[in-house]
Order: sequence, then structure tokens, then C-alpha cells
Amino acid sequence: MRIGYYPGCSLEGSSKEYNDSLFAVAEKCGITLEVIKDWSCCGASAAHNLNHNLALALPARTLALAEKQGLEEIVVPCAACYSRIASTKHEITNNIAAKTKIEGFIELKLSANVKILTVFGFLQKYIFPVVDGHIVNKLNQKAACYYGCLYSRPKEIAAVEQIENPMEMDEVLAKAGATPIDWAFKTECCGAGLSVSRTDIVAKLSGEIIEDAADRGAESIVVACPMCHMNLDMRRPEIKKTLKKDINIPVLFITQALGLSMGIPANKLGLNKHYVPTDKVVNCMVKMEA
Amino acid sequence: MSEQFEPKIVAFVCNWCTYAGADLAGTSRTKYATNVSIIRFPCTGRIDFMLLMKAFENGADGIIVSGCHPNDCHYTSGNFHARRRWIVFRSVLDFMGFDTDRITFSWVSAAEGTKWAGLVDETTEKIRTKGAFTEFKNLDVETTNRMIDEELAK
Amino acid sequence: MIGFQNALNKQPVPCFITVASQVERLIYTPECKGNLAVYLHKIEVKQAKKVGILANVATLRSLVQLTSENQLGDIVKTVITINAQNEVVVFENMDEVEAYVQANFPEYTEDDKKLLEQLNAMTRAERWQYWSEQFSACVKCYACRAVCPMCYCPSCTVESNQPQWIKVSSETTGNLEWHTMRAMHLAGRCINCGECGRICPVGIPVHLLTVKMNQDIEAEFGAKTGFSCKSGYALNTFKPGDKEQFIK
Amino acid sequence: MARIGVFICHCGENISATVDVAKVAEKAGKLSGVAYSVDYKYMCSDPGQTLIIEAIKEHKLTGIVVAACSPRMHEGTFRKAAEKAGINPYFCEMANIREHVSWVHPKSDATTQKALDIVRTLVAKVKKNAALFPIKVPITKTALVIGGGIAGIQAALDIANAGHQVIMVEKKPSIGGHMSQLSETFPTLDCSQCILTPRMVEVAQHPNIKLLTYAEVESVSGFVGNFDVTIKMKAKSVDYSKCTGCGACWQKCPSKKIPDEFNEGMGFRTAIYSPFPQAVPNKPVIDRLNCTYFTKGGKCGLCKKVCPADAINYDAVDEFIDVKVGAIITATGFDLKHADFFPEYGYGKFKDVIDGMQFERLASASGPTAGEIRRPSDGKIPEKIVFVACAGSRDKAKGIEYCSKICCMYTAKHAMLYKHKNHEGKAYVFYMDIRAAGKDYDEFVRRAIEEDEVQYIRGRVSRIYEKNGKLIVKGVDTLMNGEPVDIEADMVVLATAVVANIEAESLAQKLHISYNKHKFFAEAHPKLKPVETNTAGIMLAGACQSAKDIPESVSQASASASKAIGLFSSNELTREPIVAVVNRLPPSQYTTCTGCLLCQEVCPYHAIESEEIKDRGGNLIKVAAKVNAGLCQGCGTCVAMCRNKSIDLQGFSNDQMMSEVMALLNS
Repeated sequence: MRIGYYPGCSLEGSSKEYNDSLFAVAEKCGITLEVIKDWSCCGASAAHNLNHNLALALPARTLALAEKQGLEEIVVPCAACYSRIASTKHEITNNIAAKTKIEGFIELKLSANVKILTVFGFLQKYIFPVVDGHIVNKLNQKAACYYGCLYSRPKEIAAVEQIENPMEMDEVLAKAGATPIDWAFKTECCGAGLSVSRTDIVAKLSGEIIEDAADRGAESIVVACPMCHMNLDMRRPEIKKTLKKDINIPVLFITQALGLSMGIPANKLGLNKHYVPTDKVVNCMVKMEA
Repeated sequence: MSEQFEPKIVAFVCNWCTYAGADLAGTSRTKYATNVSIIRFPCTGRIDFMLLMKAFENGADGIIVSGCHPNDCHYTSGNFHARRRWIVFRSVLDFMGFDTDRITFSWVSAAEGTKWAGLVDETTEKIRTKGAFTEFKNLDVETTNRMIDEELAK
Repeated sequence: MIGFQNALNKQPVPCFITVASQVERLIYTPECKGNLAVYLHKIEVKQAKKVGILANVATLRSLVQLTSENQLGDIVKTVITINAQNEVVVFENMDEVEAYVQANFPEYTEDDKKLLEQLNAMTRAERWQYWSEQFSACVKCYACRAVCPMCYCPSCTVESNQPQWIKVSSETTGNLEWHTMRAMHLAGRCINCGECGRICPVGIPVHLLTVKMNQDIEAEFGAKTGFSCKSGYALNTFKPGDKEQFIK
Repeated sequence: MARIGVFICHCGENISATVDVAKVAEKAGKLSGVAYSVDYKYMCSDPGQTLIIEAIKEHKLTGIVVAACSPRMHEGTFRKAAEKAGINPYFCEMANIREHVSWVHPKSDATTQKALDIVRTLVAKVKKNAALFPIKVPITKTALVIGGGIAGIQAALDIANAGHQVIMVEKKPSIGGHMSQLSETFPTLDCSQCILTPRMVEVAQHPNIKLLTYAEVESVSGFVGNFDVTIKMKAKSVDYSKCTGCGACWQKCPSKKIPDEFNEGMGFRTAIYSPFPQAVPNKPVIDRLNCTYFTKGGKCGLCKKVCPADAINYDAVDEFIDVKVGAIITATGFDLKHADFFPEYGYGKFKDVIDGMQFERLASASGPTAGEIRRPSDGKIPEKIVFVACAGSRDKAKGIEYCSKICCMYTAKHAMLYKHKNHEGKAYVFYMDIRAAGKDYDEFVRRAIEEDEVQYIRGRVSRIYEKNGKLIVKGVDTLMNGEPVDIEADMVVLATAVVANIEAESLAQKLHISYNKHKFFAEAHPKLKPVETNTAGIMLAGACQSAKDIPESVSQASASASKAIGLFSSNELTREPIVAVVNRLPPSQYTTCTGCLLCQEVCPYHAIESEEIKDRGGNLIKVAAKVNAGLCQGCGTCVAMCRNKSIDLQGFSNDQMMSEVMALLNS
């Protein structure tokens, strides 16, 4: 089985550690990911607000290239990329006219049969069956799994089963030995695209998320979206100002959390790249008893 | 200049919608072509495809079949059943090379007097352009002639 | 017991066995293509009350379709076939026949597919030419009706004279009406055995009409004939969303 | 030999202005079979009708064609005239030469020709007509009412008061339905039980009503006027002829911790129980699933010991009774959407997030808190309460697109009741629109807002979660530029969607009535036949058709009762003879029908049955289709699909229709 990989811009830049930790986990399990050759921008945030055709054409090109490369399944770790690519697939499979038009734009034929996997979808489908032997540590803490908005809506392309109370990431964390908590902010908005332009709103929204996680005793927040990670991790000074208190819960990518339990060194997982120090997580680990 | 061709067109319509729609065209004094005569059925579901064949055999140049819009059937579902039969009937005729364009299917409600008048005019014009349905009417003569020719050629 | 036996020219012909000692006459070879289900409508067979049938797939499919149309009653007591591995299969009940038919569902034959392709590729006028030439040769012998297991009406509309639905003489228009009617009545019921086309004394491929209808119906409504003992007739049901782009 | 009369009407000048009526009359007179032909100024006038009647008598006419206006206008008039002249009214046909000819075409030869074509067509038809006689169907003057809620009660009382027999079937141990659970009713705030209980008692005591509680409809066959119904009487384990309803049994019953359905799970009942104090009949049944005697193999038996009337019968079994009824009224009501439908609202997870019916019980004087609004978790009186309207309704993502209709009003009522009992408390209502279209309804909502200071917030709630013992309600105020709103509430009431009764689908299948995708029963016509179903003789009352409030349910119940009473007003049902008929022939053919029964599925009225044709010795000859003339409405959909024309439609027969086609095209 060949599995394709679409990194998207974040995974090559601001969230390099998400990319590295994913590859580290996959490698440990003996699974290779094939990058889609000549992939292009998914158009997230900007394109679909400007031009609908462009918003479809960009992800469609990626899908067409994946098909051309003979891939039947691709992993898309970024939630925004996932949302754009899945929406595009949904629209072109349900609207022949749109499909024909888009094929004209990208000058490529498209069947849109490629399956799109989120990172937790990938972990559950390919890593879970082989991971047991690799798990050496127990992530001995309470973790709040934060899904954000893009995995759970709109419902036509939702990557989770229960859109109001998703459990997929919780299952991954349980695998890593952590105790996922039941909390209220799993799918609330972090402020996303306002990250730079309206830091006040981001501070309020992300602040509420972090506060609720802290109130319920979470010792880490686990995410699967670069944008969520950025808002929750990087905007702490602003959040601190809004909440009028300092909360120091680290924010991890799901692959980093699983990677830790597999005994992959923290630096290899990029845990040193975060704003909020992650040593508490690294230090909480307990060796699994044989 | 030769006289213009006046096609004979038979309309098979249901009592509750299209017949009433044609009545409305009358009460509104909407003028339309004289070429179409109506035969009243209780429901489009009652219209037997064989009656359409008989109409062509007896010299009709065109046919209109019309009833209630989907979901408006007086009998709830007669028009839905009729629609399925028409789909299959058209596909039989088309496969045999029969000119299905000579049958106009339509939904005309009791409130659509204007639509009815327009439908009659349009259909009349379409059939007038196509001309008499000689393809069908001359079938027997032509095949007999061909057979005679074949025999003579021997 | 209805089955096949060898005739003088080595072609299998249907045979009817009423005495156990005669059973050895029965043969079953790939040449046994006839559809024996048609005999189940014969009064002599019906009166026998207990009937067995050595059936090929087409016959089995007929049995399934006839069951869905409440035509078998309980006269058929034994159904046997020989499968692809040359093993004898004895069916306990119609559910088993249905399951066997579904597992061995016959494809359209290559010849039919080829002919259909040719016809579909023609223009309408060419098709009209093709069929009117074919139908002009029809002598209205009704062999196509006689051989069809689905044509079991005790009185056929073609013989009705009050009103006279179909012209009595074999003129092309009347022939065309007959074949249109036959196609319409078998659309969604024909089980594609092709017997009507095989039997036609003047060689009209009449079976193509119903084969084509079945293809269209399957594509349009997803209904398969002779597939289930429960009625799955495409033409006595509907979906609110059936296509209607042809309706003004 | 047919002798047809043709009567051409001028309709003043409406026809004669564009059609040469004299010429039409003259040419029509020459048609084969036409014995008499005449034109006249106004055929529908008294002299015109007299002219027709006289002509029929004088010329011994066997049938007539009146060429005038649309048959939809005057067919009845001329059929009556024909009848007066002594011929069967169905030998009269109308040629529509006004609406379809003179009014839509200019004066011309073509117009006159078209009029003549139409006359010729109808002459050909009438020659093939047959004498038809109205169909009479006997009627059993007993109605079955399924469901003993307010709709069923109203319908039953109306029919019974009109002097007809009623059988009422209720699946629960008591009648009363949802209305008996309500606290007070909008818009008057009168106590629900106070107005309902007298009506329940009236049902029980009415000499014309036979009340069957703890019973269900098992099967239904037959047709309008003549239904055969089997009713399953579930084993009550109590002999009602002996029981006095003293209550000794349920006071002593040791199984006291069974969640009480009547109180929506917010209280407990015993295993032998009567659902509520005002129950009718006020006699108990044993809930065998929770009774120690039944679950522990004969241990206990306390109720039998204490019963002074010796009414307890552990050996009782389900009984089936057969009844004959002429009409059926379904009044099976609704359910509320429950449980894990709202993970984002924490319904089922947080004890203090409840639904509207639970709030009714809290607010009811007979409820678990004796009418004090206390939160279920700790019994505290909430200081802040949030009501969420449209919880599930009008939400495509939840699969319920429709409006539940009653929630706007009861939510206003709930908020008001809360405020009346807790003046200092704060009540918030999240809503999408306020739909208060009813008499005094909007005034009621305004009162809640203006006088009782309930705070209405237009916007939806995205999530409810618990924090520090409070329920945080996150919503949005769309009238404040979409400002997010967070409310720390003590209790939340969800106005969950009204859905069809859980058993609606299986009942509809027993009754052969249609239902929509939400399992609400379908009316025969959305505007003009809103209480009838497609099956003649079966009517709908109340929320089984769609969400309804009490006044609407009651009006519809009375409407359907009036349909039943109308049906029972004569001994026989007379129906137009335009019905389909499957031919029957002498032996040995019996019928040309093959019995394939493919026509059954096609009939919208389930009017086609299968009949076993037997010889004199009772041996089965064949199975054939048979049309039930009591059910057939005459659409003819079966006729066009019958392959060998074994079914024909009276009045629009194959012979008639074919003659019309031939005559129209062959001048």
C-alpha cells in the first residue's frame, strides 16, 4: 500500500515539528509516506474568500497530481489543507459541471477517487495495527484533545464521527497512555485566521480554551492543526493579559504525543521548538512495565 | 404559394389539471392554434401507450400528453407511474428509430391556462415544421413497394 | 419431469417424462439452451400437479421472475440444475434458486452486445430504416410469444377485437405495433433468454428490443429482472425523483 | 342500435359568435348512429333542458351528446336531465366546444371544423357507454379511535354524542396522553388537568364508548364502512371487574424504585401502578418487566395478599378481540426527541439540562416537586434559567427540517411560570424566530417579555458545558451584531423537537396509510382533505399528522369526527361508479386476469385484492385480481398497466377511449 503525503505550507515552515514528528512516528513503524510531487498551495483562508474557481482549482490540482502519481490515499496533516481538499473533492464528485470546468483550469484529468486521511485517521488506520510493540512509555498525565473547527464541519466532509463531541484524537492519546479528559471546548474556535490581524479576539477565544482545559486539570493540550497550535502556543502573552493569569500548559501535536510514548527523543519530535516549555510532558513519562 | 401544412394533433390530458388548465385558457380567452383536439382521461396514469400508437396509425402528426405536475396528482401518484411508463415507452420508440419528437410530454396545472396555450402553439409550430408524419403513414405502402421491387429484381 | 433429450440431429429438444423408467432419456449439455419454463404454463403440465424441471440458468431465472408474478403456484416440486463444475444441484426451495441465480447471474451475450452497439451508433433515421425493414418481414406467426415464458396471459391483447388494438393483417404498421406492445409488456420482466430472437422464422432479432429495455431500465431505475422472488417490477413503482427532463 | 341525440348550444353568443353552430348541428345529424341533432340558444336553461328531455322521449334516444361548455361545469346538469327523461345518466357526454373551441379560436372554418371533430369524438364515445349505477357500500356505524390523548378523546366524544358507537384503544394504562402531563396551558394559563380530567371521565362513562386501555391495534383489514380490526389486550394482571381502585396494592408493592414515565423519569413508581392520581380508569396494571413476582419466579405476591377484592391475577394472558368498525380515527400523537441527540448541549450528561416535558412535570402541582421549580441534580431553586427553543427542530444538520410549532409558545409559558414562582430569578430564551401565530398567542409572548421581563435573545446556542457547578450556555445574539453571549445558568430547558410516535410507522403499515419521511401520517390532500387519509374511512386527528397544539388537535379531532359522523349518516355509502373492474367470464375461462397482481402495487388506494376463484366443489381454479369498488377512486392507473386488458375503467373504458381516438382522426 502506497500512502501519499501532502505537507502544505505550514508543515514546511511554522510547524516543521509536526512534519518531523509524523515522519518519526511513521518511520518507527516502518511506514513510508510519499510526498505528492510538485504539490501546490491548498488555497486555505484566502482563496475561497476571493474566487470560488480558484478555491477549487488549487486543491484539485493536488488531487490530480496524486492520481497521476498512482496514489489512492493521501495524508493531509494540516486541518485547513484537509478542509480545502475534502471540500473540493466533495464538490467535484457531486457536481459534474464544476468538475469539467476545473479540469479545464488545471489542464489535468481528475477522478477525485483519492481517499483523504487526517493525521489521526492515518494513525488509527496504519499506525494502530502495528504500534503496540513500539510503545515503551506511558504518557502519565491528563490531556485535553483539541480538534478545532475544521475537522468537524461542515458535516458533509467532517473527519470525525461525532461532530459535536469527537473522540478520534482521544483514542490516540489513550493509546499513548494518557488520560484524555472530557471537556467543553473540543471544537470551539481558536481565532484561527485572525492570528495576526486581531490578536485581541484570538486572545479571548484561545484564552477560554486554555482556561477550561486548565480548570479541568489538563496537563497538556493536544492538537492536530498548525493554526490551532500557533494560537494556543504562541499567543500566551496576549492570553495572559486577557485572562489576567498565567497558564503554562504546553500544547503538543498529536504525533509528538504518540512519538514520546514510542520513545522517540524529544528533540527529534521538535518539542524544543515550542514557546511554552514542554519539559513537564517529557518528564511525566513512565516506562512501561514489561 | 402552396397552402401551409396544418398538422393534426391529439392531446391526451388528465381531467384534473391539464383539462382544467385548458378550460382556464378558454375562460381567459387566450387564443391559440386550432390544430390540437383534447381527449379527456381521468388521470395520466390511465393513458395507455397503445392509444398513442393508435393515434399515429389513424393519421395524427403529433401528440401532446399532459397532466398534473409531480406531487399535484388528484390520485396522489398516477402521474408518477405515468412518467415511468413514458420514460420506458420513449426508450422503446427511440430504439426502433421512431421519431419521439412528435410526442410532447408536459405538466400543465389547472392554473396554467397560458402555459397550455403556449404549449399548443409551440407543438403545432414544431410539427408543422416537421411536416406530415409520412415516415409512419407511408410505411405500409413503401414496404410493399420495396418488396415488389425486390421480387421484380429477381 | 421436464428436461432435454437428444433428437435425431443431435440437437437437444425438450422432453417430458412421466414414468420413472424413462428418466435415462434426460441429457444436459451446454447445447441445452432452450427455456423450459415456458412449458409450465401448458395446461397438461399444470394438470400434472407435481412437476420437476432440469433447468439451465435462463430457466431458473424465469422461475424466479414467475414466482414474483405469482405464476408458479405449487406445481413445481423439484428443480435441478448442473453447475459450471458439472455437479448436480438440487434446490430445496425458491430461495435457493434465487440465491443460485444471483450468484450466477447471466451476462448479455457478446453477439447481442455487438448488435446493440451497432444499432445505438446509428442515427434515428437509420434505426427506423433497419427496424421497418425487419418488421416488414414479420408474418405475425407469434412464435416469439409462444416461446416466451413471460407471455403467459390466457388471452393476449393482440387477439382482442373489442377494441381492436392491433391490426389483424401483417402490414408493417401493425407489425410495428405488435412489437412495440410486446417490448413494452416485457420491459422490466423479460429475463433475457433470447429465445424469441432464436425462434423467429424470418430472423428478426426481436429479443434485442426487450434486452435493450432491460438495459435501460437497469440503468435508469436499478431494477434487475428475474433477480428476486419478491416483486421488483420497475413499472409498477416509481420514485419522486425519476428523470423528467423530457417533460415540458 | 344506438340512437344518439346531439344538442349544440349557442351559449348566447359565446359559442355561436365563432362557431357555425347550425352547420355543426347539420353535419352531426349525418353521423352514423345519430338520430337527432339540434342547436339552441341556451341548453342549460330550463327550456333547453326541457328540449333535451322531450327529444329523448320523442326520438327514443339511447344516448346524448351536449356540445356546450366544459363538462366540469354542466355535466351534472345534463346527466340529471337525461335521468329525468328515463335514460341512464351515464349515457350523457359533453363536447366542450366553448372553453376548448369558441373562446380560444377566431371565427373561421377551422374553428367550426374543430367543434365538429369534438362532437364526432364524443358521439363515438357515447355509443360505447354503458349504463352505470351508483355503488352502494354498507356501513358499520362504529368508529375506532386509536389513541386516548386529547385528540382521541375529542373525536370519540363527538362521535359518541352524535349517537354512534365508539371503540377507543389506548396503549397505556390510562387515557389522557401528553395533555395530562402538562402543568398549565397557553395562552390562558389554565390548569391542564382541570380542563382535561372531566373529559376523560366523560369518555369512561359514556354509554356509546367502549374504552380499551393497555391495548394495541394488532391488525386491520377491510375497507371504508367495513373494517375488521383485531385488538391486542395486553395482560393487566388485574381483574378490572373486581378491582375497586382502592390502592392497597401499590401502597404495599416493594418495587418502589422504577423510573416514573408519567413524571418523565424524575420520580419513581411501583411495579403495580396506576400512572397518575386522576387516571382513567383509575385501576392498576402490573408492569411485568419490573415486578419481582415475574422477574424472580413467583416470589413476592404481596399485592395479591393485600388486595381486598381478590382482583390480582398473575396468570392473565394477552387477549385478542376482533371488532368490526366503519371508520378509524388515528390519534396516536407524538414523542419528544430525547437523549444523545444533543451532545453539544449535554442532554443526558448534565442532570440540570432537561426537556420541555420534564419542565412541565416540575411546574405541575401534581409533579415530583409539587409544582416548585427545583433543579433535578440537587433540588435547589435555580436563580438563572435558560430556555433553548428549536433544540433540534428546523435543523437540517440534525435531520429535522420542520418547525415543531408548539415550542415558541410553551417556552414563553415556561419562562412565565418560572418568573411567577421566582420573582427574583432570571429567565433567558434563545430563539430563532418567535412563531406565535394564533389567537392571543403573540400577546402572550409579549407579556412574557414585557411584563415578566423574560430576556429573549435571538440566536442559537452552540454549546452547554458544566463549570464550577454552573451550566455555561454559549450562544450568540444576532441582534447585537453577532456578539457571543455566555450565560452561567443553574438550569437549562431544551425545547426538543416534536417527532412522530415511535410506533407510527408500524401502525401506518397496518392501516395501509401513507406517512412522510419523518413518519408523520400523510393527509389525502394538504389543503382540501387535511383530515382524511388516502385510505377511505381512515381519518387523522392531532399530532400524529404533524406537530400541533391543543386547540389545533381538538379542532382537527372534531373535523375528523364530523367526517366519521357524515359517513355514518346513511346506512349505505354511495359512490360514483367510475371504478376499475377486473373482468369475470363464464367457465372455463373465469377471467382473463393472470393473477400476476403487478397491479396491486400501482394502486394508490390499495383497492386491488387477490381473489381465489373456485369451482362449485370449492377447488381452487385460479387466483385473480379483484378491485374493491369501495376503495377504488377511478384513476385508471392499473388499467393502463394491465398487459392483457383484464382490468377496465367504467366510464373511461378501453373501448370508449379507442373509439374517441379513431373518431377524432377519421372524419
